[in-house]
Amino acid sequence: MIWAFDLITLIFLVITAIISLQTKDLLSAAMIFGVYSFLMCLLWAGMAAVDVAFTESAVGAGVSAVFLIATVLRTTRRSSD
Amino acid sequence: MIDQSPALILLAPFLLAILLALLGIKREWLCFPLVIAGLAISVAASVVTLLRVIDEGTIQYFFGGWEPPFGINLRVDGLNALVALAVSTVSLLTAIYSKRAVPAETSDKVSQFYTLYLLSVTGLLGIVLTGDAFNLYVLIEISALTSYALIGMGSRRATLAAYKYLIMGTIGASFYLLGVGYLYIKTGSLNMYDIQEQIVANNLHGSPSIFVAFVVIIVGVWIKMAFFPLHSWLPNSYAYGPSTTSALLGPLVTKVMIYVMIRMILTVFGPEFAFDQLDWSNIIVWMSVIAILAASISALAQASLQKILAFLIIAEVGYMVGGVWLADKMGMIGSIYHIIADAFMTLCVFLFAGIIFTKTGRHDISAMEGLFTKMPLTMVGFLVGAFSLIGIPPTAGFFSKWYLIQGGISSGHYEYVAALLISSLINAVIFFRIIEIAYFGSKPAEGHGYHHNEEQKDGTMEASFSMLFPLLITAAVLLGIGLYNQEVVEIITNFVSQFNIGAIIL
Amino acid sequence: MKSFALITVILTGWLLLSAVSDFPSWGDTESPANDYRLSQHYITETFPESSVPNMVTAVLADYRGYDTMFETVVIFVAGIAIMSILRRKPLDYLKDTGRETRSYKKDPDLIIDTTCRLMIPIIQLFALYVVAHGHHSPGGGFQGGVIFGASFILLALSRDLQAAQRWVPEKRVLNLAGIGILIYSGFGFACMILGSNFLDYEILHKIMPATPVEARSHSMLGVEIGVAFTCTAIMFSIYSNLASNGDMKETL
Amino acid sequence: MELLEALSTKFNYWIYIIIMMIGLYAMISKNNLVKKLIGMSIFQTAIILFYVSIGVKEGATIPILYHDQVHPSHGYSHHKADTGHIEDHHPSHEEIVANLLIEPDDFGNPLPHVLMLTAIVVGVATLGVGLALTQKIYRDFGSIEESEILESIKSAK
Repeated sequence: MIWAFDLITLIFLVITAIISLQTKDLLSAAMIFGVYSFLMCLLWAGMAAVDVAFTESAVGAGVSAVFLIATVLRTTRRSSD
Repeated sequence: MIDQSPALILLAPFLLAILLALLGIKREWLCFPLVIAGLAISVAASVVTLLRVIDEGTIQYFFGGWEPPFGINLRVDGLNALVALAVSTVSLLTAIYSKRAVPAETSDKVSQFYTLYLLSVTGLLGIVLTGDAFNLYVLIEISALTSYALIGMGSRRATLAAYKYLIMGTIGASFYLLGVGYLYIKTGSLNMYDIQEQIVANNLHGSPSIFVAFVVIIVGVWIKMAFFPLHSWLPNSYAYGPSTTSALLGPLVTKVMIYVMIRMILTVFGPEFAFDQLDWSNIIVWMSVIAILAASISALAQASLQKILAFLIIAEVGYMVGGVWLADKMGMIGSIYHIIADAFMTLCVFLFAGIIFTKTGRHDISAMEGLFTKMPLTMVGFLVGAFSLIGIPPTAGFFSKWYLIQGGISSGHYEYVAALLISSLINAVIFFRIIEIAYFGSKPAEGHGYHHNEEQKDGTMEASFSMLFPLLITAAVLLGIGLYNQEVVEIITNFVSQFNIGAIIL
Repeated sequence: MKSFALITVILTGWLLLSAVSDFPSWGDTESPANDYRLSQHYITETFPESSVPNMVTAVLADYRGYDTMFETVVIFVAGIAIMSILRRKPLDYLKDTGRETRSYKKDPDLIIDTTCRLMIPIIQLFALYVVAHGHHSPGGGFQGGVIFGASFILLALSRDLQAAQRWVPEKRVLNLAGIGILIYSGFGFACMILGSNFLDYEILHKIMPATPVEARSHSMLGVEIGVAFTCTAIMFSIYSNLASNGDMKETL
Repeated sequence: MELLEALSTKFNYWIYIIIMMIGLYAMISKNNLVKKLIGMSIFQTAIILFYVSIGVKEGATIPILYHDQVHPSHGYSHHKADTGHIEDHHPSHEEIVANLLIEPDDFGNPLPHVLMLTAIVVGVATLGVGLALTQKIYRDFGSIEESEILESIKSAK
């Protein structure tokens, strides 16, 4: 694995994690969480863990994000923090 | 078939849970017999396994025929076998109690409730029996997920309590997972015994990774067992959930987690590392002293019976954590004996609380006015449980406290002994207050009205047989393991004497 | 609360970081985890012992098959838990056999509808491929099941919940999930009945037209199919409960 | 450059732990119930990342055997075809195994991958149950802010 690629992905991971937790709009938080999962999946694919990356792309970036969005639309988009 | 007994302990409730999920939705009458059948097979298999362990020593069972560390194994020794028997018996008794309570409290979801119930028991039994550190995590999560749902099926407040439990429980389980990761990165193994061998063989006791793994695992398990400063999820979860849920989870979850702590200390890290090298006994015994006193005093301040019992559980957790960290053979024996005794005493009082709730629809202590005349048999069962929690001979609670106090004295931790005695005194105050209300409280006036459909001709309103039977059996078990404490302690002593506990102090 | 959380997090982080210097360097082939006989055995002996080239599938379904069975149970538990927490109407729909007469259909958008019509069969075909080809390429029952479930979620998103429920009616979901686990544990119990340990697939060569090694490989495929059943059913069930807030009427 | 190389062997672990702590902080301190669950997922995926990186080997490939290793028959049949014999020889499992040469350092460690597949499943299951509880709380209390819910409980008393 190329360390520069690794480092850039990791920095993006930290950024997306913080944005997804800091944004006040829960729908965008859920979307950015999907981005976070997808970056995670890229990182794992780079680490030769293809099965894990495959699962994460189906579960984390796909189904989890859909569940989150479903809940946000069924409750409220507003968040105080 | 005898060879398969350790696996059957947890596979029987597992298979019947799945069958129940498939068959039980349309045929509600089938749920209860299936639950009883699954748990009865489990109890029988635990008895057979315990007898085999006494006979042959440690039993191993290899799933998939792969020997550890390649596959996952069940490894049953004296400690496992006893705790597994206690867990399966308690869940069977609670299941009998639930016959009337579940349809009343979760009317339209009976089959789901029982499926989750059986899977929860499967998870707890799996935790107790497994010999693989990662498998333990998966089973912790099964028992936790089922608990969240079982609690969340209760009232409005229960949902919030279940959410809080979910957050705390996930932190605890994740810490455990992280700890296993730290162990794996240094040893390359996941089997508990193999990890221990690797730690010793590579002389890793001084390694910071192993130290961090130990701290993280112990803190994670403390969160799951509601050790005092980390207990905030427990009282509301057990107080607002359905009564069958509290009668199942209250006695079992915290005890099984204490089992995990003992297993981690003795088997994975070794007592030499946990007690001698780290030498934290003083701090943790003091923490448990604070836990015992704080929880007992909080229990004194509560008005609702369920909440009193929830805080008593937290105090009992303090007993056992303290007893383990006394770093003394007697303390360890007392803690293990207390796991079993406490499972039954907590079950006894929770069953009582459930009966009172179904009969009167109220949780507060004043609901118990005049119960001695109305429900004499129920009160007999309750008295045994209460005496055991206070520690009056010949109930099991007396002997477990006896061993714990002996351990406290021989290791010189007098503050722990004092805390035990004060807590017993507080328990006595709490229970004699209840007994006083139940015995001397004003006769139920005609105008109360909440029970008159229940009242029978002779003025008693005894609980139905399916509720009374498990309560009385539990009371009998409490007296039984109290009277035959020598035999139980012998099994525990055989187990504990493999380990080198308290060698430095002597 | 915030300062308390900050202190906890800093303490925990400091504790966890304090051991990093002790770790073997990143990607080290000689590290204990990579060099220990456990990992070596999985790499070199998997194919001789089970004739499956994908080591992850072999370890997942065979060596640690007991774990995977409970992984499937976790999914199942989540499905039942969510149903029991959220489902509002008493489950009487299981008793009446009459067809659903209510209609909450929204007007289908032409572009979305056509695209999904084209995509969904392909997604499902791919899901089946992932399940069946898990021995030789990345994938397996869990991934395939999630993708298959996602195809129904896509249907429910593009049309409405009723359209998807025509394919996966709610009463069939629980049965499908239970049957999935029953298939998995069925392999285990079959081994037990034939006189071996739970999930010891090798003994199944007595009732399969296969050598012991092939019996392992075939049983793994069967087990993966069970996992796929459960995942498909539960993923869709979780979605339909969460998206309709438990009343199964309206979708998002 | 060598300094960077040395740093690059450990910096990953630092960032994993930072991500973990971001998630843990959100779980403890956030007021919004959905935010707590997002924090929980971040915490869990960071742990999974930590595990997966344990199994990384420099210069190793994915833990699936090469096609040529398990299907050596293709090589054979070409040879036979040249000499005119059309023979459909599929070597048995034992023959393949006898000729199989696997260098452990060529393949990534499969064990952490297996464990983390399970952990991902557990993560999504927990997230689902948490979201269901959140919806039920919203139905009962009309809010998903913890402080507002606690206030409404207090005022109900």
